[in-house]
Amino acid sequence: MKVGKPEKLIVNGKRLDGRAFDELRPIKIKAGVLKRADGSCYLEWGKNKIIAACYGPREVHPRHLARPDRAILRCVYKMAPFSVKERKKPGPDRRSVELSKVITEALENVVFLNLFPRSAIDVYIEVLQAEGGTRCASLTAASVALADAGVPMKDLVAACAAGKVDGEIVLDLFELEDNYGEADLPVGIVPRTGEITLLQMDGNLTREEFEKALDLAIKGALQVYELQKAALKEKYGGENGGEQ
Amino acid sequence: MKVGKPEKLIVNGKRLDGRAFDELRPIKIKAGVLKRADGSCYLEWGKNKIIAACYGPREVHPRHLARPDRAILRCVYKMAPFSVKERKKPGPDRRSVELSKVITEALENVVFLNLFPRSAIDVYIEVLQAEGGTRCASLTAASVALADAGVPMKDLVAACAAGKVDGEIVLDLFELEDNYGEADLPVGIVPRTGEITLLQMDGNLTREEFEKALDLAIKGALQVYELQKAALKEKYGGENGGEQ
Amino acid sequence: MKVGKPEKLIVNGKRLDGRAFDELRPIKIKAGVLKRADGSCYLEWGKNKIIAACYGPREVHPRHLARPDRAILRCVYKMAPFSVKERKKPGPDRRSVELSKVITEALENVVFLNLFPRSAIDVYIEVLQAEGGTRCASLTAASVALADAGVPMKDLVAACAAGKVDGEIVLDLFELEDNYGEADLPVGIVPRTGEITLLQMDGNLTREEFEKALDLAIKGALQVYELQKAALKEKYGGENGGEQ
Amino acid sequence: MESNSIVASIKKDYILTVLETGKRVDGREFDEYREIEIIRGYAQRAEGSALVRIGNTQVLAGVKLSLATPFPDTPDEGILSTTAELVPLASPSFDIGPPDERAIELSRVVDRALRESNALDLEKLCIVPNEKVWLVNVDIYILDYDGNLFDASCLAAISALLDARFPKLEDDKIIYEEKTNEALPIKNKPVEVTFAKIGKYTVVDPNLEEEEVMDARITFGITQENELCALQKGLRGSFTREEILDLFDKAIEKAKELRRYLE
Amino acid sequence: MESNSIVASIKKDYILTVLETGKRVDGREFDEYREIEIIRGYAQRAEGSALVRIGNTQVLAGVKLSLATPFPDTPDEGILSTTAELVPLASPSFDIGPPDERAIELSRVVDRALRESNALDLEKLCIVPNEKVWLVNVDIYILDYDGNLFDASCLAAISALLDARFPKLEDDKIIYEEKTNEALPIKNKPVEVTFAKIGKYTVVDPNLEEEEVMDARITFGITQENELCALQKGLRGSFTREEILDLFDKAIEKAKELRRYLE
Amino acid sequence: MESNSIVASIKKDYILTVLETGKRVDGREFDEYREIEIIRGYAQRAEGSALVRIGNTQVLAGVKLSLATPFPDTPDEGILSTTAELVPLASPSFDIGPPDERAIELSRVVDRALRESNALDLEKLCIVPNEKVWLVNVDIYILDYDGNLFDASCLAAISALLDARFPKLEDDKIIYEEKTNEALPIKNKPVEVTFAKIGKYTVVDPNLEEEEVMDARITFGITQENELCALQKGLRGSFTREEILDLFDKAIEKAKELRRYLE
Repeated sequence: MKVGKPEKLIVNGKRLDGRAFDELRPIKIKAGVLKRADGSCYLEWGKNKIIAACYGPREVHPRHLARPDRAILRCVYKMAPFSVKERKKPGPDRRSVELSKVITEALENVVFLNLFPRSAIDVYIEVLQAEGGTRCASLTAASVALADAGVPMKDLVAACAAGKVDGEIVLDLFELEDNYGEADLPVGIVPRTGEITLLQMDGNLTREEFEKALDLAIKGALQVYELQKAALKEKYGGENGGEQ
Repeated sequence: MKVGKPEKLIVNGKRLDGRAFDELRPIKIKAGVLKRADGSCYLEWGKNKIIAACYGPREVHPRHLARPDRAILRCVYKMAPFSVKERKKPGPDRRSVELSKVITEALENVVFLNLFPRSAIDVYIEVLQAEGGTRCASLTAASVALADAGVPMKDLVAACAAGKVDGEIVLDLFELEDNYGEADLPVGIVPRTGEITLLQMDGNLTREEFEKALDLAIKGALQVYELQKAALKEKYGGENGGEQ
Repeated sequence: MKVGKPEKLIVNGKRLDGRAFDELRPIKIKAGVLKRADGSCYLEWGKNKIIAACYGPREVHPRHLARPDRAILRCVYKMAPFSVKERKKPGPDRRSVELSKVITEALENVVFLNLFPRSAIDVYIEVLQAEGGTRCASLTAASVALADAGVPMKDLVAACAAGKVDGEIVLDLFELEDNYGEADLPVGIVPRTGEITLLQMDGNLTREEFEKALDLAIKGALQVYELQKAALKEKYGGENGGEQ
Repeated sequence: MESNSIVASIKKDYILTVLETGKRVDGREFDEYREIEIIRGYAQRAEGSALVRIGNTQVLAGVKLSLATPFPDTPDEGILSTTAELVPLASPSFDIGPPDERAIELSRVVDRALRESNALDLEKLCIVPNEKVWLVNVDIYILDYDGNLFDASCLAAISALLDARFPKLEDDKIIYEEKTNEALPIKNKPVEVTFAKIGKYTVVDPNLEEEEVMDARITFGITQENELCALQKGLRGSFTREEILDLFDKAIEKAKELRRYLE
Repeated sequence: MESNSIVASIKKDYILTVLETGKRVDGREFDEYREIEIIRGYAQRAEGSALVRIGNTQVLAGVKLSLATPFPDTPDEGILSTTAELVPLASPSFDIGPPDERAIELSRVVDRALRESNALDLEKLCIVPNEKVWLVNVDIYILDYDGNLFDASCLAAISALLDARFPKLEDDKIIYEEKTNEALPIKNKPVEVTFAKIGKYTVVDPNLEEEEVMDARITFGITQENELCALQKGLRGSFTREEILDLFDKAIEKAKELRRYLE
Repeated sequence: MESNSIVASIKKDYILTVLETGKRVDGREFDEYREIEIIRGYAQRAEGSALVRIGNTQVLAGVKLSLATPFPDTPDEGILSTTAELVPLASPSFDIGPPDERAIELSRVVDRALRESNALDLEKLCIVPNEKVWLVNVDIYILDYDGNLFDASCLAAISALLDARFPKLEDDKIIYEEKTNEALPIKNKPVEVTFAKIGKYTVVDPNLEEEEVMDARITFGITQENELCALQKGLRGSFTREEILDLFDKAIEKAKELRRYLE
């Protein structure tokens, strides 16, 4: 058994942080928090603290990566050395490389890349404080940073995970549940179309559990979507136009 | 307390290597010691042994570093694995990177870079034997190598450190004083103009001590300057022209 | 003394794997075993298992390596992590770099590189199972892969080692003999011309022993040459043409 | 892995035209794997190995055992480590150098299936708690790339683990030359099933031509109890909720087929 | 950090024209810092942290503690290690990859101020001489680059050290989840004061526009006793002896201002 | 190391024209070395060192000693490690960065001669079997490259080893400041002799001009008993069996000359 595993993750029908099964952690999103970046987003999701910044469309370096018919999108997910319990050595690890890849692919779906041939759109995501679920939080923040930079998109991507903990399907796992639970299913969606552009799972789920978790994650992502839009409205004003 | 620290660094008004407070270590400079390099300099400074070589102006690799309006100057400071007490692993360490940067910046001041657009001037400095004060010795040698290569310069840069040892302000710290003294203040000057182009300090100095040390270092650098000129004269002849 | 060294490497005039002094291990060569590569070769040599693949002539990356008057040939020798007793960490080690270099040089001799200016011909060699003598086996396999790719060559290069074991000059050392024997002399030849294009030695040989070993290795390589040709004939048919 | 614009778009049109007829460019059904062959014990200096062929795709996995200190948070468990190398021998699109993001994703998705299905009983790989455990390295070596590396790599990894035998252990030293008869403690045999989405069509086990034009990819890791143990969606395209659930059902069926090759 | 030729030279001319009137492009006096804000405890998984804003420049420093073996020549002292990352989020001129010479210089100059002022009492970080000491990692993370990273980073580093609390130590293992109330043994609070020389003018706390055209830079590390503990001149330009002595006096005054933010 | 096409071919023609007259471009005989000078003790922070000049080629080797754990398969032997750096100071064709294939080949061929001739009695470098042995690092530093690095480097390496003295060992710690009078246990003094083949001519000790046009290179490592301890053929060209045997004989003669510089 793993050292540090709590005896139970669900006590009296509540999760260890007091949430109900289908309850999100508190989320706070703010667009436009950095001066230098073309677009940016600060996001708190439970105890996660994340900043995302977007640069571009801009010239591609190194040049041979440029594509004649479209922009390239590059998202880089990184954790600060002090964002986790034991100091993370600087430099990319294998997990960060994979996360960068799936986040990039999830966003490629919504950005109109063909409008900017031979260009690069770069999104840098820095996890300053991590508490489980940084993948969905990062994708959510990256979407807002892209929008804040004025990059044309068909929609935002909103993300949320569901999972299985002590036999129950629950929404939005925090760190203890992530480490010691039975499954984690992060989902990224394009709310307007219902398309799923990020989907991973590790753990163990039956067919039925999977369906239940998937639906719960989608429901969570739709809540996150509202917060994303609110953050953009707060910056750009939205009473008389925009999303509403 | 540090292991290996001598009880005293100054005994009966003399330093451990027998020098007076304002006395330089013996310095020997020879220009033009390598066949392949465009210019070179061998320098002994106390027990330091250093070779500097200059290549250029020449093509820039990688090309994207080239500047349309001037040459780039790149100095690389390196220590041989056997130049210090415990073998130094090959490859740049953080200290070498910093030293390379400040030496480059100190020399950029005197080289007429705008004469050679899109070119590179490279100076490689190899410390073969180190005994404290390699930064000033390297800058001094690099200057001579540049001059030996015929690179147009407004003047040489001459360098020397002063510092504080057992409470006294002394000139040109050797290794024990550097390791166990209270402060080290390396200074690089352009003798003809009095400009200071290299200046760093670590340790602890009051305002008064600093002024005294700065003046002592400048005085030392002026002595070094005479040796630099003498070395160039020895190679190129200088009785009837040149510096005099 | 080395741990693991057998008391004797030759017992009753036979080697530990039962071979006579001038006897090759069993060798099996098959051309054209990979779909994607332009040419390929699978080779078993004793317990060695090696695959070589040839790509090219093709564009050169990075471009600055291209030569205006000829193709560049690049052979890369690599060992799978599980090809040896103790897992080999992925990534090139110094031995692989040297082997890649000497194999490349041995093959440059026979490939008509000047037919393909500004191109690259790449040969990748993967050792899947190693039992001593992978250098000669790799060169042998690489030759066949080049031929299978239709790269114009003046001849194949055939290779075989001889060496000294318990005082005897023997052909084609296997791992124990390689590790604990007195000398290993790998030789690569161009059979039609008798040219030697790969030649290395480590160990200790007198002038006489060297001559004997060299001749034995050449004899071995000529046997290997027959097997190379047979493999190519088996693929391309050769009854009514080709080599015969 | 995208081909360049015009050629790619012509290729894609052609492939779609064929898919519209209900067939694939190589004549297969949408839900049909290419021919599969598994050769265990291929690399004999490994403690276990397997060469897997799915059509022209060839993947070799080797298992090496060694001794290690356990991780502090799992002091009584052995260690499983999975890597994948896209060796340049296998494709003109693979480069020399450290693993790129494709290789890292591949190894991590295979690792996930092995780990989350508890394929290896890690507690049985403990020798002395806190001090010494078996380290099991699964190295996946792509030899010929003609599509669908995930499924081939997972098959190769689990087959190599099944093939592996402990070497002799003597005074804390491994005698690699002497394999024992003892197999590794295998608890589950997960397989991965990958689908490619091309336009509105979804096919299992994409070959290289299909991968070059696919919009999205999805890989299901399925345990022998038909549960999901890993899931990975890839590329720019998307799936709907319904598509995913439907493909999960298909994956369970296909997994049964694949698992037959593990017996 | 130099802009390209023509644009840069026009920019410089403009900035110089303003400086001639005795003001700076953002309206400040020559010896005036931008607005400063320090938020301690910003990153709560660190043992200590601080976000520093100087104008639009934002720097976050985090302190992590762990156990280590002391260096052989200081067997009874803990270890202080300072790094800086110019994360690409903060500026289009920062790249992905290992620290470049700018990041290395920055971290070394901050480290120098901390070390030479004895900001941390390293002897009090010894647990068992020769065997076990506290390792204090100060990681400086540049979040938004609008000039004067040295001063902001030094403020962030010392603030994070002041903010830090030891985690619980139990049987030689750190329980990171439980912070004690014990602060680190801080002996000094050094600050750094940076001046930019543009033409013949010298201004404190350069913003990005000023940095882009400055000829030289000089940074003074000042202890709470108003002594010099670090000094770093940068770039191609030069200073005279008199300028340096004059700036040292100004730096002492400015350091007093900055130190107020550390209370 | 090849020069570019047309210039190289003109150069080669010229060099061949001279060779046809039985002389070399610098006036030497085919079997004549350039002037050789060896200065031992050049780098005094090394335990041993030697600067070797062959004509304008300058190579400095330094020997550093330290303590290490022996390799498991040679528990009672010290460790010899040889590296070579082609520092960019020495030639416009040498780059900054990790050793390239030329540097690796060079160091390995010198290492081979030292190792296979048993130049160092490794068993005498054992302090406590299985636990502690001397590690001997031979670092070869190319300072000026005017051809024939192999022979110069091998001379420098063995000279530095001959020059080396053990430092004082006190309570398992090395006192580098105090060298003893004890020399390293040298059992053999191998030298390397290199020939360049240009067209049909073969010359010893090629200078840079010759190396730039040579077709092939061959290096013989020769022990003091005139046996072969290392052999390395390089470049695209080839040698016949007879040429090799003939060059071996010449190498033995030349080795005697070189060995005189080791006394």
